[in-house]
Amino acid sequence: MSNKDISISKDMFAPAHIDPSKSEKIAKPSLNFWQDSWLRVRKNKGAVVSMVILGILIIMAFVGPMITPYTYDNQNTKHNNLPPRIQGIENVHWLPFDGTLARRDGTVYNAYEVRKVDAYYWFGTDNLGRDQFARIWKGTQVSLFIAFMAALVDMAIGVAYGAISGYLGGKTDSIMQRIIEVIVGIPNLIVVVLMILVLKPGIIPIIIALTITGWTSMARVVRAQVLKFKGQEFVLAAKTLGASNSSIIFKHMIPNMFGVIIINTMFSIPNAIFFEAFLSFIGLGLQEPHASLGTLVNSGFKSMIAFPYQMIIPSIIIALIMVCFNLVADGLRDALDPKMRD
Amino acid sequence: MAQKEKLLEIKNLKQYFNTGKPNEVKAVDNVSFEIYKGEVMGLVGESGCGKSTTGRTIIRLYDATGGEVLYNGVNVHGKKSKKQLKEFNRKMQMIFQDPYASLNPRLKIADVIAEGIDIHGLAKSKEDRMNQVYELLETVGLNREHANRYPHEFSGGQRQRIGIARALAVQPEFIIADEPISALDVSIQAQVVNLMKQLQKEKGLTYLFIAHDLSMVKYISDRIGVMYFGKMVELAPADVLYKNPLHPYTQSLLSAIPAPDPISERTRKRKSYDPASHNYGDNESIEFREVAPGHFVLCSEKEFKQYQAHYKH
Amino acid sequence: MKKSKLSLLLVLSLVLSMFLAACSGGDKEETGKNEGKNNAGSEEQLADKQELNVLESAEIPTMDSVMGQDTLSFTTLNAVNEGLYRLDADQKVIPGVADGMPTYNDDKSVLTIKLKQDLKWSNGEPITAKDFVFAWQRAIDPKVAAPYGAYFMEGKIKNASEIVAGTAKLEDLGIVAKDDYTLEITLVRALPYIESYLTFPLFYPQNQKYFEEQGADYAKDAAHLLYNGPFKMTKWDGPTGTEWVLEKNADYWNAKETTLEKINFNVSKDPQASANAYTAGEADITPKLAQAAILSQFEGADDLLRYQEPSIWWLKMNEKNPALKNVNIRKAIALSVDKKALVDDVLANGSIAADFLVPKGFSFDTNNKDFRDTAGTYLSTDKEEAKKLWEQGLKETGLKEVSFTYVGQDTETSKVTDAFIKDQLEKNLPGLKITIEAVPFKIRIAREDAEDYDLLMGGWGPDYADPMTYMDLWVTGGGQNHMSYGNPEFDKLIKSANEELVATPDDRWKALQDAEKILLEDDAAIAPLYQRSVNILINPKVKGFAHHAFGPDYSYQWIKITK
Amino acid sequence: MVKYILQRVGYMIITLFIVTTLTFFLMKLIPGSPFNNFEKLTEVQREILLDKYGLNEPLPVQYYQYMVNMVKGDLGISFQFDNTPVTKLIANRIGPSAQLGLQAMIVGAVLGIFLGVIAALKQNTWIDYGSTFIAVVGKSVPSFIFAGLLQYYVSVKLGWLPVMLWKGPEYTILPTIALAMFPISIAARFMRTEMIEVLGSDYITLARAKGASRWQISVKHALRNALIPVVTVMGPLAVSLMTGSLVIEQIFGIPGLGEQFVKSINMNDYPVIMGTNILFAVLFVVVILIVDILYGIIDPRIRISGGKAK
Amino acid sequence: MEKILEVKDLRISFHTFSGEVQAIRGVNFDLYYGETLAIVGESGSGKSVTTKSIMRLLPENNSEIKSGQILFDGKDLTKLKDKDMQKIRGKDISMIFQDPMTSLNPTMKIGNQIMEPLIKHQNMSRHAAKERAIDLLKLVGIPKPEIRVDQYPHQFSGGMRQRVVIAIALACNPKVLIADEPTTALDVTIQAQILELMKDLQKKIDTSIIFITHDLGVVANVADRVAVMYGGKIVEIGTADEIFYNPQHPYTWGLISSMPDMDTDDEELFSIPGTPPDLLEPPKGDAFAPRNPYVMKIDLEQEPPFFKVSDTHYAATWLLHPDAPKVEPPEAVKRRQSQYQGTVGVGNGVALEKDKFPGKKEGK
Repeated sequence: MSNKDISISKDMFAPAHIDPSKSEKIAKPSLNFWQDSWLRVRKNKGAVVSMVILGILIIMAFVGPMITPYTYDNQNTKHNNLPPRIQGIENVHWLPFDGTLARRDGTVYNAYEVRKVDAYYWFGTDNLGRDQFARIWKGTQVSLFIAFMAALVDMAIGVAYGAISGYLGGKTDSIMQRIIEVIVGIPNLIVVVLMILVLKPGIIPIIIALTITGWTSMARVVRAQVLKFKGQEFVLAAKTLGASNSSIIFKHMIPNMFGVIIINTMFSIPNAIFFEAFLSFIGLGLQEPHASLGTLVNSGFKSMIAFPYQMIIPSIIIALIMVCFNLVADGLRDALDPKMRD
Repeated sequence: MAQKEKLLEIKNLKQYFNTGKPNEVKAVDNVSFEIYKGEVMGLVGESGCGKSTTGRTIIRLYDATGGEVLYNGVNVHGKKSKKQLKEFNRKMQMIFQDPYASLNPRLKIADVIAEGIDIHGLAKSKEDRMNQVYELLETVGLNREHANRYPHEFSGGQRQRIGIARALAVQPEFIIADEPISALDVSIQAQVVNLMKQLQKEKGLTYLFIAHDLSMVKYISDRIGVMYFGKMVELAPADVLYKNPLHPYTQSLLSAIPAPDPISERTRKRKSYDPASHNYGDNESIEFREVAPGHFVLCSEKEFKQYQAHYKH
Repeated sequence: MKKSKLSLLLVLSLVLSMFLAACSGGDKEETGKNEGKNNAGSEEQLADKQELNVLESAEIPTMDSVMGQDTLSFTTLNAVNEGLYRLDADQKVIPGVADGMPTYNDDKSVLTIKLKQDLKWSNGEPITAKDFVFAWQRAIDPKVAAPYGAYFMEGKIKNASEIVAGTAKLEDLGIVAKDDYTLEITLVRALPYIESYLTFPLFYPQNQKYFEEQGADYAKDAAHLLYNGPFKMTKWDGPTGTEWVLEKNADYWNAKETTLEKINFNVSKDPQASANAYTAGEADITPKLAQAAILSQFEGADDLLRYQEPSIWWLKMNEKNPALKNVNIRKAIALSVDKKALVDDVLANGSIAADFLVPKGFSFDTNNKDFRDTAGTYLSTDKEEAKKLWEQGLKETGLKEVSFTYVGQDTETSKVTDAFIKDQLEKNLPGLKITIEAVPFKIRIAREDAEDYDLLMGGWGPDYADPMTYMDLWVTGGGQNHMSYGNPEFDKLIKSANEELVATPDDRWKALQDAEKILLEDDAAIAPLYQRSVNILINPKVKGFAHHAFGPDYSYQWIKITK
Repeated sequence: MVKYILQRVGYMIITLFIVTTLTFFLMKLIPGSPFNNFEKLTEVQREILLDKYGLNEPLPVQYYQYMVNMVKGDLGISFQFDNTPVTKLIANRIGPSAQLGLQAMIVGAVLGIFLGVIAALKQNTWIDYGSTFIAVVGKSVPSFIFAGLLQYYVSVKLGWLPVMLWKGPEYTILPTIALAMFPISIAARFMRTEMIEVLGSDYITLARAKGASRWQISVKHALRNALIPVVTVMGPLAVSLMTGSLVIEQIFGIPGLGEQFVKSINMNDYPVIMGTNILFAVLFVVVILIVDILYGIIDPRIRISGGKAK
Repeated sequence: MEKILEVKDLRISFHTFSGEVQAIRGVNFDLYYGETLAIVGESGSGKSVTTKSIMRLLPENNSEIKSGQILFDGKDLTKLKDKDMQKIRGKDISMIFQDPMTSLNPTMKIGNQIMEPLIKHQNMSRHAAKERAIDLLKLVGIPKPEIRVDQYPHQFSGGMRQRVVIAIALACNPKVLIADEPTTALDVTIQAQILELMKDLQKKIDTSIIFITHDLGVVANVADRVAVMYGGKIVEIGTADEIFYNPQHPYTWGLISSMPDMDTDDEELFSIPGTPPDLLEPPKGDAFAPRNPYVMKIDLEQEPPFFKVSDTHYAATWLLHPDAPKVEPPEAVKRRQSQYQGTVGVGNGVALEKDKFPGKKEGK
């Protein structure tokens, strides 16, 4: 029943010396918030892979247009509407890079041979004979720029607005919230369309149009967070120490909101890309010869049946960006969410 | 009780929330008491009775709806310049309930502790600042290695000690401890209470100790006030309150505490409190009256006489 | 975590599935379409069901013939109503309500037209000369503000300008009902193209009594209209209706020649969707399709009906811009665009390069020879020359680098064309920088009106069958000039063609051809780009489909559906 | 509750007022004339036309007139469609849009909630991944691509359904699916998150402790509680479907509002833009209000206390 | 006395971001008919995990029963299928949770929540179940049960909600009731009411209770027997009197003496230094060793087995080994021990309890 191990020597019962401070020792290596978060994100393979893919896409957005011999706006109408063909794998027919197209009656032909073109367009060419590879990466660059800018502006306005509204509270808060309600009440499609018409299409107007209603969700989230933190004891503690309002907001509140702010931004980036694609569809996208993923998908859509690659490749890039941002955002949410901690 | 120097005088303090709205809450309703220099004043009551609100109003986390708080004879709630406010913030500090919520998770411990030092410019140099931090850490039983770590790496008891260090950083005279141990495990509670007691002795601090755990309050406090629905119903020296509770609510509260003693528990009789049992008439004035020296009870004139008559000395 | 690995896999499979979808793109298409050519032999057997399904790309804005201003309204009006004359499948003017061709006075400024008797409106009322007088007076009445009223009548029909200016009364308009079946039309001066002019729906009759009975409801839907054409409209909800139905009008005077019983119209704004609906057999005729990508699928098929329409697209050059004031710069721009590549590779829809202003196959001289056959070609692409002229022009203006704002439209075709032109100009003319602004049609017009552009992509379709419809646009201060162009010599030629030369058609013809030469070769005022082709998909079983150069697009009344 | 609704209606009116004012003045900034072939009119005719539509008045007067008429329920007359009242235009077009939006919403909500629930119940199984996949695809691929692919493969290639037009129930299937992809993905994502959260709550543990089966737990206990936050997203989504269906309307040749709206913008048809805009705004605020009320019905805490719903 | 539940060598781990947390590291105890067994320990000691595992309510995705048995009615609960487990939950074994504010479904009427197990396990009609629900509400002391039965949880105060939870737990007269810190979230006065109610009800329906708490006062009030948990193990188990008046484990000593005594004035409280062990990497030897002022070398090497103190009283500390040096327990404990000697001498409660629980404790 009791002693399973009889052969215990007596000297084992001598008092042991234990350093009293040892019990206070923390064995784990010291990690700050970001290191800790990174460790958590790293466990989420989907998020990590998404980050890698996003990283590649971003690098390609800048490098891509440079690694092909063609520029995104150089036209060669003799070479227009050529399907993708890549050196080396052009003979692998199950891959869509063999330079073939299908006619309406289903016969497959090699467009390069038929048209006697001796060139390789990795992603094919568009109706003006511009290299789709260069255009797609250039478009990715533009789309990401629009999305990041829109997200940043949303973030700046939203955080400032939400923080002020929540922190001041009372009448100010209630007026500021009413304003948000009004803005949210305006269907954003209408605002965007009108703004673009008034401002003329272009990158900056698109960003303005996207942000004009886009910041409200961030403002709401931040306000909710500020309201939450306002009653939190560490904020009260700072107050009792005599900390100023700005120091409370910037030192104590906003750093603690990084998680939600980042997540919200992560979700708003794909939304911006999506919306830009939609604007292109209704004819309010970028001006030629500039390209965004939206305009590419849209013009590809117009020749969907004859030249499917013109739609499919940019669609895949859009889908990849959206999926990756979503997965990264999900991963970050899991990693940064205080609920998941401890 | 010997005549002591009054450090803090709370006069008719009122704190209402949602004033004018149907859901008005009188969190603190006309509460008056004094705190003497060097003593520990305990404040007990059920959750929602207004004890924490009282503490927070005293330290100006809320602007009082009415009444005044005199600190060394100066009204804390009067309009003041930034400088005066800062001065006041240095003298009065607070320790919070939740060791997990009371430390900013994004700041290193050194920065948490040094925040007061920075705000009040108490350090001559960076080195001085760090030295002060180290000293404070050692004061609360931690060591200097902890300065570079983040709050989430610490256990509840350790965090609570960091909270104490933060309060001590500005060398306050008066500390409001708002349920500092109720979120801690039993074995840790004693650590924190012992530390607080020891600090009080060493630094001559005055405490307002807010808690719902009556046994711990009794252990640490010199005098104890009992609050019920925003009102102070009884205030007496700790021993007196336990031995001779007068207000029926205090009696009910004391009778409800289970003791770690099976034998006495078998025989303990719980008293319940029904506010209607007072049967106050319409024109009776319910006031805080001194039944015996230093022993105040919220009662009517009639009850006052009864209490006095039956007072066990 | 496992979950994430899988979602990645899913992403990959999404990618893969899209590729697969792409590869299986062109499945086998059903064959066995009728081999016959459109409009060919009529020997074939008629199908039992003479019903046609047509897709249109827009709603009908109005069915009030006086208020009409777009080809769809005109086409529909042409099917359900009839004016004095109409165009046949060969663009010849044939009598409608008129009983034979008009008789003229000596200077050809007064026409007398006899009407067919016993013709009836669909409510049984007889059609009389008064119906014409009423409609014409409405058309010029400033209060009605008919979009084409003043435009068509001013300077042509007597007193029209005066009525617009308020100095004459409506009754003074040069149209008089001599009796119920005789009309006398007085022109300001002889118009060589007056007969085809009168086929325009603006000149259709309207029954005053019915019009006044209906009040504000007139022409609001199919039930508030009178018909006198080959078809009656049996379903139309008004301007918002996306579906309308025409049925054979048994009371039409020439009903025996109408085989078709019913035409169902539906609106489809998406070209690919229209082609899809055609492929699936849900439609017999699609709207005009311009997208090369869609057309390439039907290249060489019997289904594809392609013909040049007399509409010309050009680059306007605003001479307010000092650089464009220089003729060499203008010429350089006009010469530097590879028009052949534009029509063959970019548009790839059968459009032809335009080295001219007056389109091919549109206007004919007294010997029935095409205007183009006797006139020259101008401003043919010549990149070398363009470069030379460009440098010369820059020298003359003292400019080194020039940047132009290029206003284009936001349609798909326009966008592609604009991008191509920008590329051509910038490539061939060193130091030139083009900024494209693609705007909606209305805004393009507004900017054109305000001369708020340097280069502008525009086009013109004819309003009547005479070169003048293209030529008088460019007179100094003309209503459509909008580019600060002016050449007194050109103005003089136009004026004489409009006035003293009317009596001598051959001289007039020569004057117009000279004017075109001045405009293009000497001044390079505009840079003509291409003459547009129409491409529609039409079921090979549909025979007798007729299209027109101006006014209505099509006539449906001669259509027969074969087995 | 009544007081709360009245207060909301008050805000709604203010919102509408601001929306109207904003669009009114924004529109006036758009260059170009509102009339077809305006350039072909004579000066006199132009003046008459402008007078007829009150466009010669100073802006504030026009604005005042518009607001007065709007309150009376008169939204003016379309410029592009000769003499047609805007109210009639909208009335003619709202049917298909509403039907399509509603169908897509119902399909989206039902399927999305279903997917979200099973994903949450079968967390980290292939069912979960499958539904996540649908959700992600629905969110990542623009709806016009779905529409185009569906039209080509299902109708043209397989011939199962009509390619386009709006003539009967079978015509609504493809557009509904294409439009529902987005709400499906949103609903599925939200539902999954909320379900997982609810399933981890104490009362679910208590329900399990009572011996309730998985089915009872998910249907009786979890679903309703998880639905509460989902309802709030679905409301605005419903409106965006009604307004955002213009792409689908165009591809499938559906005579809806969205398609007309874009055309009006291109034609500078101010009254139609204004009218449609006001309609959308009204729809939006009404839907939000309905969502709030619905919220109260699902959540007894709000119903009884009649308190705030945020 | 008969055992109703036996827990044998239970080991449970959680798989977390940081690694495997060995929450339960070999727990053994029995529960007898009609008794109240209190499990005491600080947070993280594994007391909640133990009881949740009896109900099989641990999250399936990250918890794992490494070994051990939970025998109830002759069945090993750890091996039961979920379907069979459902038949036991709420009927034979039911549970009360810590936080009454979150343990009721906010969108379901109180009545329906009480009726659920009745309909499920006793095949009652809805009508009969509602009648029974009203009776139950009356039983747990809720006024106007006829009205309250149709209300929603948010219309109840915390104490009232906990009564409802108790009503749900008792609906089917369970053989075992597990109460997981049922009064921790409540105020003392409410706590006292709930404790009284529970004791009352236990007498009425004759159920065995496992009562989890960290509050020794509550333990003293309710428990017949007490198990003290530390670091995922039971370190001492015995009757209430034995644990309170004759504790043997230094951790129990620490617990008892770190509570201020209301009747005496100690200058300083006894406090256990340091912090509880991290169960990610449980220490070798005795988990309590780093905080044990009486630590011996063997504590750092080997886990102590259970040493029998009396038939009902066992403690897992090397101090009970015959070779161990005699140590003086803290002042407060000594005071209690002397009190205990006196009590036993008088021969009231404690002696009776000894009869009630014959010494058949299993150590290891």
